[in-house]
Amino acid sequence: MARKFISGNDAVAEGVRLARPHVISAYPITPQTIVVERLSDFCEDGSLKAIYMHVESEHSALAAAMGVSSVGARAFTATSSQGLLYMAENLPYASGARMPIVMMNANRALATPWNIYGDQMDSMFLLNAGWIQVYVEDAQEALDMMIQSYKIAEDPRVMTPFMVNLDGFVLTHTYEVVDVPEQELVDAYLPPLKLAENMMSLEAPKSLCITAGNNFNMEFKIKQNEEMNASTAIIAEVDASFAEVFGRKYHGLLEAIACDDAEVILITTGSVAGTSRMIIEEYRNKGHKVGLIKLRYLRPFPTEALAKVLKDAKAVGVVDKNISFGYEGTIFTNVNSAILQSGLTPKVHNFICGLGGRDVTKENIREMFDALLSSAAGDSCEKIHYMNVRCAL
Amino acid sequence: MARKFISGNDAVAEGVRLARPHVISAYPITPQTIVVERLSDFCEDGSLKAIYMHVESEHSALAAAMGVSSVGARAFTATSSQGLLYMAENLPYASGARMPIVMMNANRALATPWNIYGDQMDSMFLLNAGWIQVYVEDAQEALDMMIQSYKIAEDPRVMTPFMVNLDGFVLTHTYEVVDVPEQELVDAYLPPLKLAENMMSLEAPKSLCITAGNNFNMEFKIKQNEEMNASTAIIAEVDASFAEVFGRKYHGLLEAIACDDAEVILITTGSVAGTSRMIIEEYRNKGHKVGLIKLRYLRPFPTEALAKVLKDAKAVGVVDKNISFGYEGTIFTNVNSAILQSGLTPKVHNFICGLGGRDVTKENIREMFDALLSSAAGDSCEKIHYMNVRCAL
Amino acid sequence: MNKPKMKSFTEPKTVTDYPLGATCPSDHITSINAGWRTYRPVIDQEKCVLCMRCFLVCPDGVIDKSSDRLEIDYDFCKGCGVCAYECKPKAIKMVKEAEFNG
Amino acid sequence: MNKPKMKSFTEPKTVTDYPLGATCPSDHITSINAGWRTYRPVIDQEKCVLCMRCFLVCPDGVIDKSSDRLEIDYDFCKGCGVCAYECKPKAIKMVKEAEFNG
Amino acid sequence: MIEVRWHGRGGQGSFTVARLLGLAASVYGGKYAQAFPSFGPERRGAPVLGFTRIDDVKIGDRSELDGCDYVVVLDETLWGNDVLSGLKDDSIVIINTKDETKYKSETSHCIIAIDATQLALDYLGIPITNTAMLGALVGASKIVDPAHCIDAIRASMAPKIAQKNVDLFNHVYGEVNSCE
Amino acid sequence: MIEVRWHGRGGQGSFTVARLLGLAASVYGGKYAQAFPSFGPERRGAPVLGFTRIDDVKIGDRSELDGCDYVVVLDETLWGNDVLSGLKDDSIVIINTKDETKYKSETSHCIIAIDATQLALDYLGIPITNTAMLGALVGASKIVDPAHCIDAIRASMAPKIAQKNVDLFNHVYGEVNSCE
Amino acid sequence: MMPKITAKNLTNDELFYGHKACGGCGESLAVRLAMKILGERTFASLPAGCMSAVSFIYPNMAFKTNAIITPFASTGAVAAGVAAGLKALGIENTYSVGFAGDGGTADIGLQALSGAIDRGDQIIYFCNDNEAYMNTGIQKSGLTPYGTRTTTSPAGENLPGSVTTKKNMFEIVAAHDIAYAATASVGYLEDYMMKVEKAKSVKGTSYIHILAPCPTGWGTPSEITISLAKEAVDCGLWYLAEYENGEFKLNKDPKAFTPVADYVKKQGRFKHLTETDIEHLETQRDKKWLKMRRDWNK
Amino acid sequence: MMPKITAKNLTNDELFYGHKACGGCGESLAVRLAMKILGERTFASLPAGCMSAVSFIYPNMAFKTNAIITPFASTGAVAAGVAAGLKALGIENTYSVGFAGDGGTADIGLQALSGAIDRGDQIIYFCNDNEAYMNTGIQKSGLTPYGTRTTTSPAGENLPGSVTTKKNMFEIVAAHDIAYAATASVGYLEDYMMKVEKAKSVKGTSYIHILAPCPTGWGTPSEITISLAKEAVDCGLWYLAEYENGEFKLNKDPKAFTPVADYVKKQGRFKHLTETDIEHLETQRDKKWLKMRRDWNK
Ligand SMILES: Cc1ncc(C[n+]2csc(CCOP(=O)(O)OP(=O)(O)O)c2C)c(N)n1
Ligand SMILES: Cc1ncc(C[n+]2csc(CCOP(=O)(O)OP(=O)(O)O)c2C)c(N)n1
Ligand code: SF4
Ligand code: SF4
Ligand code: SF4
Ligand code: SF4
Ligand code: SF4
Ligand code: SF4
Ligand SMILES: [Mg+2]
Ligand SMILES: [Mg+2]
Repeated sequence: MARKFISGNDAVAEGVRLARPHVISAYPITPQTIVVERLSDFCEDGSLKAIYMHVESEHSALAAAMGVSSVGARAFTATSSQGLLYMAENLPYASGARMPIVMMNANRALATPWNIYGDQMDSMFLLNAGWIQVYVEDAQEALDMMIQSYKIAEDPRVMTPFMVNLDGFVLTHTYEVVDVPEQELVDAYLPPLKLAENMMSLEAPKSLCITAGNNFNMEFKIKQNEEMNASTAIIAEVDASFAEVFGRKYHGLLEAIACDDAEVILITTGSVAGTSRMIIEEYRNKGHKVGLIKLRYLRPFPTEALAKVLKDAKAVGVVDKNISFGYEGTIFTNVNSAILQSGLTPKVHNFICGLGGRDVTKENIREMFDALLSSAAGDSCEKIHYMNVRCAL
Repeated sequence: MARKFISGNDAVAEGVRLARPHVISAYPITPQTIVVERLSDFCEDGSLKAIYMHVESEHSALAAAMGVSSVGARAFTATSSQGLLYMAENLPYASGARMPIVMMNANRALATPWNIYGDQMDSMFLLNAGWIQVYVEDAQEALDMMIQSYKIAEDPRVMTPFMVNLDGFVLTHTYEVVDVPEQELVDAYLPPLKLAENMMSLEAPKSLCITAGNNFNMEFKIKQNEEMNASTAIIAEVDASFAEVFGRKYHGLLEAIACDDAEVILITTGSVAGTSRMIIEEYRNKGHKVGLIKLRYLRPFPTEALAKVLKDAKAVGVVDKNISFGYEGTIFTNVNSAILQSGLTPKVHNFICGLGGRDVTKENIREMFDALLSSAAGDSCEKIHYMNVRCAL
Repeated sequence: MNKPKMKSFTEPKTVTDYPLGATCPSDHITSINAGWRTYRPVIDQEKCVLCMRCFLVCPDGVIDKSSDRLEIDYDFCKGCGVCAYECKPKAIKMVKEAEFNG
Repeated sequence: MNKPKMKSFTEPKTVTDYPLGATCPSDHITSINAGWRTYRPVIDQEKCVLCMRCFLVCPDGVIDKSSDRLEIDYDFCKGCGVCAYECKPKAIKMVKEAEFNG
Repeated sequence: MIEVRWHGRGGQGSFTVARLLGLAASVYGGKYAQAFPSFGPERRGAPVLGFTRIDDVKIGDRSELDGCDYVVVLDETLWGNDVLSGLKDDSIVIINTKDETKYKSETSHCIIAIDATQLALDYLGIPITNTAMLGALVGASKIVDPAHCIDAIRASMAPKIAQKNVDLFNHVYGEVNSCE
Repeated sequence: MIEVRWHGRGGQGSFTVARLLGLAASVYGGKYAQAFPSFGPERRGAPVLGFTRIDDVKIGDRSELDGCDYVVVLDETLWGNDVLSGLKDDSIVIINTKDETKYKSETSHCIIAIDATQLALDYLGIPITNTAMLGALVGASKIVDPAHCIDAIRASMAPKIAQKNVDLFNHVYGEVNSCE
Repeated sequence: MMPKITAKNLTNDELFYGHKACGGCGESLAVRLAMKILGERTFASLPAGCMSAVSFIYPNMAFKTNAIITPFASTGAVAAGVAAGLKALGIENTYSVGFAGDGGTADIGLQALSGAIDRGDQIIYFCNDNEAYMNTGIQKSGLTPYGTRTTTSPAGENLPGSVTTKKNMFEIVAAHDIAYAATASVGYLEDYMMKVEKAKSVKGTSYIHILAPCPTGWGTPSEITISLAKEAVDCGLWYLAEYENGEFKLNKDPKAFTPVADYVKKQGRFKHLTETDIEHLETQRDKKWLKMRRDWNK
Repeated sequence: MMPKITAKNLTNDELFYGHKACGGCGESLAVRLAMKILGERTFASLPAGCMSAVSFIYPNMAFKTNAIITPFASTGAVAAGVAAGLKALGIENTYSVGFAGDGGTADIGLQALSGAIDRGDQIIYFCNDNEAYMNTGIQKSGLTPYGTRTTTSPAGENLPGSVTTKKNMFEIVAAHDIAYAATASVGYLEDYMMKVEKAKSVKGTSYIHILAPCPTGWGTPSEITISLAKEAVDCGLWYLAEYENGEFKLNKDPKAFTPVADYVKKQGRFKHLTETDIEHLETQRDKKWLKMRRDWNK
């Protein structure tokens, strides 16, 4: 194991190198670029024996990865924002075909206005794509998830493409200490991809990405949904086996922090979870019964896990670095549905923040907890809070 | 006024002709094609004075429409399914720029598997795009909404692109009686587009689709969200003024049918609303307190209107012609969030049907009402029901 | 014979039994192109000089040359008439299908 | 002068006051490219033969030829040195910016 | 509500006639109607279906036909299970054939037979049988006024071709009997 | 937690040094660190910032610095409000200049001045001042062990260049005083 | 020299069988013959279009070899990915092949094709050119000739059908300095098969552009597909050529052309063309041949 | 003949001012001069890339005329839409112009450009070629020359930098039989300005491909931008040509080339090249010129 002081993007590249994909096809876009730059270095210096394809667009980046995956080779791609949307057509394409492609997405705002900084509008846009979506909190988790992601995606019970999301700049461009595991350990943990029913081979020629008319189509989709929902178990399983081998665990679908007796709970994803950890300590020290959820997976959505943690909360806040225009934050909508179905009736609040790279300050997190506490105490307050706005509405 | 026996696609084309766009840019895809075929006929025969651009892809179809709209001309495009996803990048682009483009989308399943029939996975994919989304029930509504859509989209308070969705085949290819209004009436109702602040002109040169860094970006997005939410009022206003001129009204954001004393309510969109109307009558005749909502707009989402109608319901069912893999039907998720925030606690059920063009039968609708009635009566039953599946799970 | 073996298709009994992904084995024809034809190509073996042009030009590949006389796979022949049109010695006749139905 | 008039920018007071769409008037420079330079181009008007090459080649267009001698808009000159490098009579010198700061 | 199913092959105009019937019933007959095709990835030559629904009130139903009152078969080679599926007891089958005996022996439903191909060749010079079969359906069922059918034909075709089709329609309409 | 802000221009290596400090503190010093840049659409020549955070425990905080303990200015032409913003009372400002008088007159904060450009020219032959400024920061603050800085420099550069930078670092480190 | 492939020595094995294309479909013949020459170790990538629509209808699969439908825009990229995947896995002696329509090549798939050529990916790309978007019902594509009536380029009082000319795909591909490119026609099948055979041993990307009449879209009787495709070449509206080692070559340079009018009048899509329109087509043809003869006959 | 535009008679008005490009940026000079010649009634469409990134930073807008940033892939389509909108509104005597980078033209924007040319849209399209994706930090594009070190085509023990050659964009565009196309260089500015002036009166689509050095990405001192761009032409690695009325023309046909080594050694991106690599570049160059001279000098 080597300790390195590297950025989130570097950590992704290190993780990918350890996972030994056969082909990398990607197109540059800020703030993802460093990942593919490092990977092209690794391909050049031979430390990664992979073919690097300089594709001419993101649509082709994922299309090429599909070609790679269709013959049973391991594929990696990475993108962000406009690039993710430019390849949008191919995401449900790959998931319907159940191709275990791994993609790193550097979360970034969507034009227009143009903006290269981090928010999560891009990946929230793709929630319906049939891809597993995980959001990581730091560079270490980013590296580790490159390994876990292939392990989960290629599990015969899952066979589903996997998107690993890093908050743009705040994670992708921040350097921190990362432990890089030994190649041998990873090799033992993540054996080469085994040829599956949905892959082409000379021995048993296959037709892929076929047509299923109105007579058969619905059953294909139901199967996909049922198996994706069932992947929650494999996600937990892999996180546990990973912990055994590498000594780090991430608590599967979500991590609950100080939630046991919490009266108010804040739900966060990605880097905001990190900042919130500090504040939760501060508030607990002051005697407030506050809890924090780090929601790691948005698909499959952890309905049950969430219900369990939230069951005694009086007020629940959801942090969204995105808006579904004409409604509310997307995570808020998703969480609310799970809450309603669980029969819980906490007060719910949506904290919209960090759009276009706007700083999410420690003070903002305090404001959120304060709002939740006063809501739990019975005060009525706004459902939707925009945080850190530079002027009045 | 002329009565015609035409298809939903024909009706769209007639409506577009009446709305007099300056430029049509579109790319063929089943089941949208007939719309653009008719429009190219109209451009040829001179009954529509518009430029028809044979673009080389959907991404360019919407990009060209953005160019058209950016100088203050009226733009129309149409697409479906793969085409809608291929232009995905440009949807938030146009909405961020607040361009009042109108698009017809023929709802169709997404590959893979390939399938040309109707479900709503395509437009549900784009809910976060910042476009107004309406779903119509029949050819007449399709025609009428082409006129209303420009009226709403171009309202200075709204200035937002508009997507009109028709269920593929079931609406696009079904012929029925449609009243085609007089051009003069439409001209009076829908005057030419007025140059707005976000359009280029020689008199006041503009820079469009600019960059707003982390210092200013968030405010742009909040403005967009607030004004999109506020467009609910204009939608209702336009529906009312339309009714005055043309004698037909659609009840704005949603239509509530027999909901006043309903104990169970089924929420539908598009063509399923039509079939359900028959069944609701049948069940009411049998004395069941059943109600029906035809949800017309998904963005802006009619949170308040919905809460008002649902307030006394004991069980609510949501019909989804889509799945967000790894979770549930997308409309279900959206409706549930609104219900939770309204403080209501009905039992909620999701009926997933019609995927890949699977028939939604009258019997299916009866099964839905039966499930809701038994749920309201206290029986526990599944949250998610797949309807009309040809084999066991 | 150049015709692939027909596969029997048993519909999956459960959703779980459906293929993984949008997949199907290749070389998997489960039903014939029944009744697409209005006319049926009939080879006059006497006239045929075995030039193999019809074999070459048939878009559906239904003319088999593995034996010493050509055979047409009528399960998949669409009756397009290309073979007859292209046969120089006019050894193929397009005959109204109905006459065979009777 | 070829330099556009600087616009004063008052930040919108409310979200509603923000532009409609991702829009801004063109010809809208609100702040100078302050302090990008390490070196400053200085024209020796004696040596200058008014060939206008520097005017032509300046990527930033900061050399103005509207009067009878060239003027450089130092608010936007980036000190790239292209003008000096391309001036045949060597009429432009690149002078360390610090010397002007003092 | 009256529901009609049309069986033909891609290229034979079976959906066009489904549409003509709906047009006749609605725009000219003052009723409500729906007409829609079946679609598949198969090409010209493959079997296709057309559907017409007619009712006195607006038709909200968007589901497929689950039964039908009339089945019209433009091409007798399509005879088989598909044609006979979903019939009610009193449904009527109208088929384009020279010889009805085979079909009568295979079903108990009322069969109306007409040699539409020959008549189409006589009247139009080409074997496009859809207006002939419309004549047979309307003659046997009286579900719409024949004058409205003629209006529909005239509105949908160039005048010269329309006239020939009207003549053909009239001929068949006059000749066909309703089910005994 | 110690927070350091670096001011420079695109191309001057101000983020590289932010990173070197983090590397020294963490991988070599056994503490935890974060280093991150500010980014903007402006190009080479435009002002940029770098940040370093150092702590004894894992740093979860992902928000921007809201105050900082040390400000290091690689290019004195950047002097101004941006440099002085967000300082605590006891924050220290380290600036690359020949002449500190101007700066001392404009702030009450402790100013450490060093002619890093001249020293860089002497040691490296080019005016890249970032390792010199690292030496100044560490010399004045002792926030990390200088040996760890040297390790970090050696790990990040080709040996020949590294040695020169180490010499430069050592020179400055030895010369700088802490704030009185 | 390669042994000539003829009807007689062509394998009897069919690798593309039972598809649901229209009777007399030119494209399906082009695919069928290519597959016979490429053989069982072929991996075929087909974008949306008639050929994929008629060949992968669950549970009926017409390809005997490995095959995949690609997104409409992605033939070049998926085929390149397949080639890269096979290479990385060490699976040798295979062909990664794309079969796209004219729309899927010259319009929405152009970029992915260009990218593959630029990278020199080891693929053989076929453009099956029936001069319109047929799968969606005969809309104008970038390869639809001037004067063609399609459903989006109607012919009427104001327009003569398509007003743009056919994109020069072959020249565009050649301008990439591709390893091998050729035009072909289902009217000249031995020439076509020779070109497919040639492509098999090319190092880098190959491109074969084959004119393949579509009875449905062209408004022609199904039996004349082959002879019409031959006539397209004989009347000079299409041409047989190759680009190899950086040089163009005309494979067939007719002394005299058969009349364009004869070719055109057989087809419903051109029925509306006037004498003047036809003369216009001839002028265009002559201009093109003048240049081809001057520049390509070295 | 058009009056020649020179430094002296060129307008003093600046329509592109205050942008945040690097000092000495070749692209920004190309845009600046084009705008001066095109004038105030220009509508500029710029995709993602350095030029848009540095010119539309709210609230600082560097264009004086109407201007719009387009999606990266959409320069051709947005500019065509602007042209169509203006035409439909009857707003005359305007220019709809696209300014895209090499990546935005030859890679992700190729298809939209091709579509516009195919339709004959009334736009002028500029490809500002700095031979890499600069805005994202110097990645290899389809127009990056052989042997270039970029962040995605590293030079090291196993690779000499980019292993593919520069896509022949000019020829690809010409193969579309575009109304007017030209190459240019910021090292030959009068030639460039003449070409821009020419494009103004073309009916249909024009394309101008200008080589524009990027000090940051090329690893060169900012002051040599112009002379380096001149040297690129003088050493024969770039060329000045036009395509008009269906014919190519070489505008400059040097008797002798200056040494490629001199050009290359000035640049950080080529620092690693060996003698053999440079010879390889020269061989490639000679092959290209042989063909250009043979085929274009009619
Ligand atoms: C992104 C996208 N846009 C549009 C379509 C619809 N579509 C499918 S096939 C097709 C036409 C294919 O035309 P061509 O490539 O010429 O092949 P052909 O059908 O003529 O063989 C179209 C427009 C699609 N599948 N995907
Ligand atoms: C769809 C999409 N993919 C990627 C990007 C990221 N991106 C923005 S500019 C750029 C590079 C531009 O390169 P080029 O076109 O050569 O212009 P230059 O910056 O060199 O002037 C890239 C990759 C984007 N904005 N959109
Ligand atoms: S083309 Fe005619 S002669 Fe030749 S093999 Fe076929 S049937 Fe025989
Ligand atoms: S009729 Fe057509 S399908 Fe049948 S054998 Fe002849 S060519 Fe083949
Ligand atoms: S280039 Fe030199 S001589 Fe010419 S105008 Fe400029 S300063 Fe004067
Ligand atoms: S130094 Fe550069 S920016 Fe300044 S005037 Fe000279 S050329 Fe223009
Ligand atoms: S429509 Fe044309 S291309 Fe498509 S299958 Fe039929 S004949 Fe072939
Ligand atoms: S990076 Fe290059 S192209 Fe971009 S602004 Fe700087 S010099 Fe110009
Ligand atoms: Mg085609
Ligand atoms: Mg570039």
